Amino acid sequence: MSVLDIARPATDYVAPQKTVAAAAIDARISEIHYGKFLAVRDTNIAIEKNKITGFIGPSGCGKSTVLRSLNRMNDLIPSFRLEGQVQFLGQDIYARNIDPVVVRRHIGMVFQQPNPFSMSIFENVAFGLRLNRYKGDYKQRVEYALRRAGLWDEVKDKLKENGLALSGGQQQRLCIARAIATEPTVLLMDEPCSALDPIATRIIEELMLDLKKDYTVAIVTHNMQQAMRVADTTAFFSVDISRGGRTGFLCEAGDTEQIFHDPKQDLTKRYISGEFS
Amino acid sequence: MSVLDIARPATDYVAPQKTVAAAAIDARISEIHYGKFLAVRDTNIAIEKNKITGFIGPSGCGKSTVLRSLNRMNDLIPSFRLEGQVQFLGQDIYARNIDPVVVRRHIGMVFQQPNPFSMSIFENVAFGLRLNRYKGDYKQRVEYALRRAGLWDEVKDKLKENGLALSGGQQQRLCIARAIATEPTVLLMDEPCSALDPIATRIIEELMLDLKKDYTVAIVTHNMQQAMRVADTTAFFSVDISRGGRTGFLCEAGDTEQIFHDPKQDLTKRYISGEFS
Amino acid sequence: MSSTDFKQDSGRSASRPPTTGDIIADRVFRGGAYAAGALVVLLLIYILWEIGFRAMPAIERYGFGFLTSAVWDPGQEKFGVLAEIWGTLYSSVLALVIAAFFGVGVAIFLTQDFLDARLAQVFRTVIEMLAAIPSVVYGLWGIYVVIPALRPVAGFLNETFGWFPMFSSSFSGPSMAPAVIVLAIMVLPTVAAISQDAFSLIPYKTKEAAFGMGTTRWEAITKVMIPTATSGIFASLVLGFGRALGETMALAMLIGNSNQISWSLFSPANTLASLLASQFPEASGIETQALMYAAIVLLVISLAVNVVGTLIMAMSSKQKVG
Amino acid sequence: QSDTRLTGSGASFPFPIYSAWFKDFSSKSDGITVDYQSKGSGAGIQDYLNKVVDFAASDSAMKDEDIAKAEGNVVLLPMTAGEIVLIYNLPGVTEVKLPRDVYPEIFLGNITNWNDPKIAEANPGVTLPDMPITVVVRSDSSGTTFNFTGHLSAIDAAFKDGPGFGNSVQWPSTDKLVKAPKNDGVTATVVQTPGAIGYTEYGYAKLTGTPMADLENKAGKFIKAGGEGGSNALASAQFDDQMRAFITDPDGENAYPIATFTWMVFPKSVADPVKADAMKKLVEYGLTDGQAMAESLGYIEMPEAVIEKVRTAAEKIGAGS
Amino acid sequence: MTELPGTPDLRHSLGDRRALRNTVLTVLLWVVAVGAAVPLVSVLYMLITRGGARLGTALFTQLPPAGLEMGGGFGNAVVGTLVIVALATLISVPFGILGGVFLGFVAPESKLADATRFIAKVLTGFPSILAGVFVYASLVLWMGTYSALAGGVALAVLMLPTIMLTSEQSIRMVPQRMKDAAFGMGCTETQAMLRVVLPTATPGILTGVMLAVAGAAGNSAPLLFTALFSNYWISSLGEPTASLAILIYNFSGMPFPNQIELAWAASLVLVLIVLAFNVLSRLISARRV
Ligand SMILES: Nc1ncnc2c1ncn2[C@@H]1O[C@H](COP(=O)(O)OP(=O)(O)OP(=O)(O)O)[C@@H](O)[C@H]1O
Ligand SMILES: Nc1ncnc2c1ncn2[C@@H]1O[C@H](COP(=O)(O)OP(=O)(O)OP(=O)(O)O)[C@@H](O)[C@H]1O
Ligand SMILES: [Mg+2]
Ligand SMILES: [Mg+2]
Ligand SMILES: O=P([O-])([O-])[O-]
Repeated sequence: MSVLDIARPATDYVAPQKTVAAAAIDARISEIHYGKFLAVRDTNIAIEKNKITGFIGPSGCGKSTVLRSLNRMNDLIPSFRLEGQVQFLGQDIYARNIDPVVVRRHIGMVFQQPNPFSMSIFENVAFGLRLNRYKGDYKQRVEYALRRAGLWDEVKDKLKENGLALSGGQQQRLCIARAIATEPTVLLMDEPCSALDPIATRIIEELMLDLKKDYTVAIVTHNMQQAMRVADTTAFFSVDISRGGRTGFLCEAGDTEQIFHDPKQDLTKRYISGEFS
Repeated sequence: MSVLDIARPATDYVAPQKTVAAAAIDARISEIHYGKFLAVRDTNIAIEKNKITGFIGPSGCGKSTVLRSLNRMNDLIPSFRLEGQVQFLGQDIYARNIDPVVVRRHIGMVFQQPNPFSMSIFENVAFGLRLNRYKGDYKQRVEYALRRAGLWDEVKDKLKENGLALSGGQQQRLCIARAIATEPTVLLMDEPCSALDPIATRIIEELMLDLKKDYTVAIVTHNMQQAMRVADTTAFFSVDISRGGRTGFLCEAGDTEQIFHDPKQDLTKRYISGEFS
Repeated sequence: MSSTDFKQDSGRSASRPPTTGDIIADRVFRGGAYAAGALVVLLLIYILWEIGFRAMPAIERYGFGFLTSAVWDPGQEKFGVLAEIWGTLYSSVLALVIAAFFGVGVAIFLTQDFLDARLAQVFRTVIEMLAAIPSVVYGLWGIYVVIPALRPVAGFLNETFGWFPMFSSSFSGPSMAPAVIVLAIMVLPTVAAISQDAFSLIPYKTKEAAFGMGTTRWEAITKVMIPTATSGIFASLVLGFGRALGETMALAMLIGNSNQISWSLFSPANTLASLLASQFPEASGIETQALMYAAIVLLVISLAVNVVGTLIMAMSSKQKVG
Repeated sequence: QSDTRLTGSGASFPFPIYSAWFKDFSSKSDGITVDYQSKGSGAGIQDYLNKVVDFAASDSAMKDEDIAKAEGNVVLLPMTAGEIVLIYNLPGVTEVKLPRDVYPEIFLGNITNWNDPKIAEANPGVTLPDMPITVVVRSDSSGTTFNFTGHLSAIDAAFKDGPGFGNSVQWPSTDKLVKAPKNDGVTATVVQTPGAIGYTEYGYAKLTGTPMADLENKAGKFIKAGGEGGSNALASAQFDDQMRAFITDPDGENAYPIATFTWMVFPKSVADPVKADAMKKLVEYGLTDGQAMAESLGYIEMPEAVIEKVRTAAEKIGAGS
Repeated sequence: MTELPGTPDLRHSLGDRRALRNTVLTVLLWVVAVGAAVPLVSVLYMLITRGGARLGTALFTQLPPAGLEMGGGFGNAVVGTLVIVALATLISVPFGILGGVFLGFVAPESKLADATRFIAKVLTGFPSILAGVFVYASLVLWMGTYSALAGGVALAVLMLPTIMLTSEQSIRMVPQRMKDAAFGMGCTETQAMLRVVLPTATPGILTGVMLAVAGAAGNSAPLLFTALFSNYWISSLGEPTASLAILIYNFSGMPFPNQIELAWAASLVLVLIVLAFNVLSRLISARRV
């Protein structure tokens, strides 16, 4: 009944490695540990440029863990340890001489819970610009980011109000505006709609489709419909318990169309059909 | 999609009033307010002696509110206001000269979360006896109550241990023992099993069937199977939003058999069939 | 209550109405609780009345001039507390500046992952212990440790930076500087504790947001954490200020008790609380009334600060931290 | 016999000798204990007027208006006497002479450095450091201050017109003036503060080994503290009907310039006769055994004539008003 | 840096202002934190070396020395401190807990509770010297003597708000379902409070009481005009009474080495007493469920 039993047979399966020319990020992760706990193994995945890559899979299979290791957000967790490589535009971001702070400036992130700063809407969006000591026209840049995030019309008259005073959906769009104000190359989104109502969710989905013209997007979602609606490529993660703990791994990745209508892996098929979750 | 839309047609329906000779409690509630919020309207219900009456209905329809107003537990909420009458053995417990404390001593209550006191098992059960300055043999009475609650064999060797050290299911049976030690007339139970696992639930259901020989029981449950298994009479509550807020009301009450197999009301039928919850 | 009895049912029932004793106990207990609640209100009113009543003649006689004159001369019955107000505010503000620097620093140190949890707990205990040292002990320590230690430093500062008003007089011993240092140490735990609360109230997701934007640890602290915790930090400062205003013994032992107004840290000064401590025992007649007036001044300043602090705390606990 | 406790408070000037007396007396007299708190003369008188003590001690005796406030219910008894000395803290310097025209100026804030020519002139052969003078005075209402400022006012017109005299006076406002409570506080502050000068009872200086300045008397002679100078100064004292006498600037070749009696204040009417009796015993002790201790503790033994007068006056204790 | 070229440079740049500032500020913070701990180390060092030097039984069995006597102790001040604090506790605890019951249980939402809570919070910052002034004016003058009792009342005024607020908090922290259970059994309000809520809240309340006691034990300003001091053992509550805090205040200003040593020793003892109550409060709160 639980996903654990189902996952067992796949223990030794490793998703085929596919090298993509247009990849913004090319991750070849062999293991991720939290302390002694092996959270993720054998996950090779490419995030293609100007596409949306969706991560799906049952709870606890390491989707967030993998996503966060793509911009070294997981460095905040002292027990985190990654074996493998994550290439971002040709550089391994886990190499010795890489400054994770710089990595994060190029690879933006939007989180599950909207998390605007307790400052004005304007300052929220301008935050990254100030951080980067941007010398140009702040107003213009902030307006542009808010427009791209589809929030401009709603907030243009109250830019000085606190960002926390907005509704949940607006807050999440504000976070997106904040993330894109500095024009990062890649945008990582970890279940950005799971705290929102259906209407706000739709707005953000449309926004993502618009954003992919200029950005590369990777999104974790629990909602398969959402993945089908927005993702170009879908990566399905699963979990196995053969090595003691519950270890997540990339089970199958490919065109969204293919994953949902012609999955190659049995596990994928069963997950898609709603057999477990 | 939501229960709100479904509930609307029933706005003016009032369940027929039925006077039951053998009723321990006969409630004729016309309105219950929390402050300005009308939580429950038009609920006439009789709790028959030595029977189990089940309250079912969607979330927020006022099941707990009605149950708690049967022994004036709701008096503890300052904003609570009831219009109507609740007859207990022929006396209106909401009459001026009635002391709610006395009412509660005759109408015991078991709650959703097991809530033993932080004292020994023995003292938990003896609590009501001491409260009532019982003069008889405490040991005998405590043992009897624990036996009735089916807990005696499990705790007879550790009566001095703290009640909180028991498992959830045992704690709930301890609470039942505590409630029946003073031999109240009626026992009100508000989702007594919802915090328990299926095995503990079954034990308590059997216990209820045993208890009804001597007591009158009213039980709120979310679990329709449970109502079918234990209730003699079932009261189905629903909710309507026509008056501004979400107001609960008694939609239909009758023999459990009849309610589940031949519901008179359309709403009941749709709820029973799982159309909303 | 009533003699309600539902006892026509089962003979086994042990249920019975509360005894008269229980009912009386209930009434007495509820009454007692209300009385105890009212007691605090009455206590404050009584304190205000008791002190205010005795201060009345001095208030009538000296009026506002009391606040603007710096003479305390029982012989000629001339009284004014300007110097003491100055000393109280100056010492408290300076102490607060130091305590804010160290206290907020400690709060950041303890909440922003500079230490592992166990060490942080040890360190937190150390800071809390500072609050457990009685005022007189700080006074004693001030006399025998702080003053001698300050002497060479103060001499140097006075000689080198004598043009700067704060160092403009030579150091002789009991004076503003040791008083401020000791006061700062006494206020530090309050500031540190409440600022720590303010920092730990910030949800983790805010920190994540900051790092996600590519901040270094310090950018996260200065650009996000501190601004978000501002109202809590501010409340800690206000409450710390309130504590500093009312502190008596350590100051009376260290400040030199001389009623003059000077910017210099090395000049002796006086505070309202130490004026009370040193003059009250021997005062008579109009001087007592003047001291009661001074007590009112202290009370008003300290109540005002504490009211503001309490209000800010109430507001900041409701604040949106994200 | 039931326990009788006499509670007193006041002058710190005689505290070293009083505490020795009271401890000795309490141990010798069965059932009587005397509990004395040194708070300063002003505070003692105030406690007495507020009726929160049984007796008080003051080295400014009691002003007429205070006697009036007590409705005349007072018996003032000089119990011992002492010199007020100027103690100082000058590293490396142990002998300083201060002329009559110099020390008032120091306390007026007009002379501010130890190497001031006026001080140097009086101290040939002494290397006075270039060090600012920190003046230490009393923060509380004090009989020592009363006598000291009385003396300064007597010898210096500017002082008289400025601070004047009293239990507490308006000292000049300068950065170099520190206030400390009681004789103890002044002594301790001077001891801890290089460059300081302060006034205190001789016993405090003697017991702590603090250097004292030789002061120039009316006759123009520098007198060391602690010798016969004190008794000489008090020899000419004339008591008024309340047994008060202050000598602000004694004549006499060898008189030490600043000396004073110090008083105890007892009530005339005492509710409890046992207490009245205890008070009389206490006075008698002070006049006999007590006087014998005076010199060794740094106080001046009172002349026999004064003792006799006090003994007579003590009869009024508890005799009603 | 914002207009990204094709391949951004992600490397650490040496001499980067940002990294440098990060390091400097981190070092500064360590300095601040260690600096904040220095006074405690210094105080404790002084207490142990100077106070510890005199430690011995004589301190607790003998009376304070007169002016120039050698030796002596402060047994009466230790006893006096404990008596005064005990009195303050006896006075403030019943009112404090009852007030906490009022705020947290009987009528938490009432207007009076709002006023009481607000004033109690404000009174936690009440200048302690004013408590002394107030009790002197209202009690000492009326009784005609300084006394342990007056000292106890003054400290009680300062302890009351703390005890009240911590009691309220611990009473509120008793889970609602416990209170429901009690009322469901037919408890009157008093019975629910005494039989169920208070026993559950006791550790929290005791923690608050201990903290208040610790604060009171070290408090000196209010005793100055209330308990005053005494050179003898306490024989009744209605007479001036010695306390460690006042002894330290008196002796610290004295020029005699013997008294100063005693002041240090008394400080050590006082700090130990205060810490003992603090530790007690921690132990109690650690045992809380
Ligand atoms: N900070 C952490 N420390 C230790 N273990 C962690 C940490 N974060 C996650 N894990 C563990 O790593 C595994 C993967 O977690 P992760 O959050 O990546 O899963 P997920 O697929 O995002 O799940 P969900 O859908 O619930 O968000 C889980 O077993 C989780 O318990
Ligand atoms: N103390 C209260 N104050 C104000 N409103 C309340 C209070 N308790 C319940 N309500 C409201 O009254 C309505 C009925 O609540 P009640 O708890 O009786 O529903 P219920 O049928 O028991 O629901 P559930 O199945 O979720 O337990 C709800 O809208 C609820 O929000
Ligand atoms: Mg996740
Ligand atoms: Mg319910
Ligand atoms: O003896 P005094 O303390 O009053 O100087």
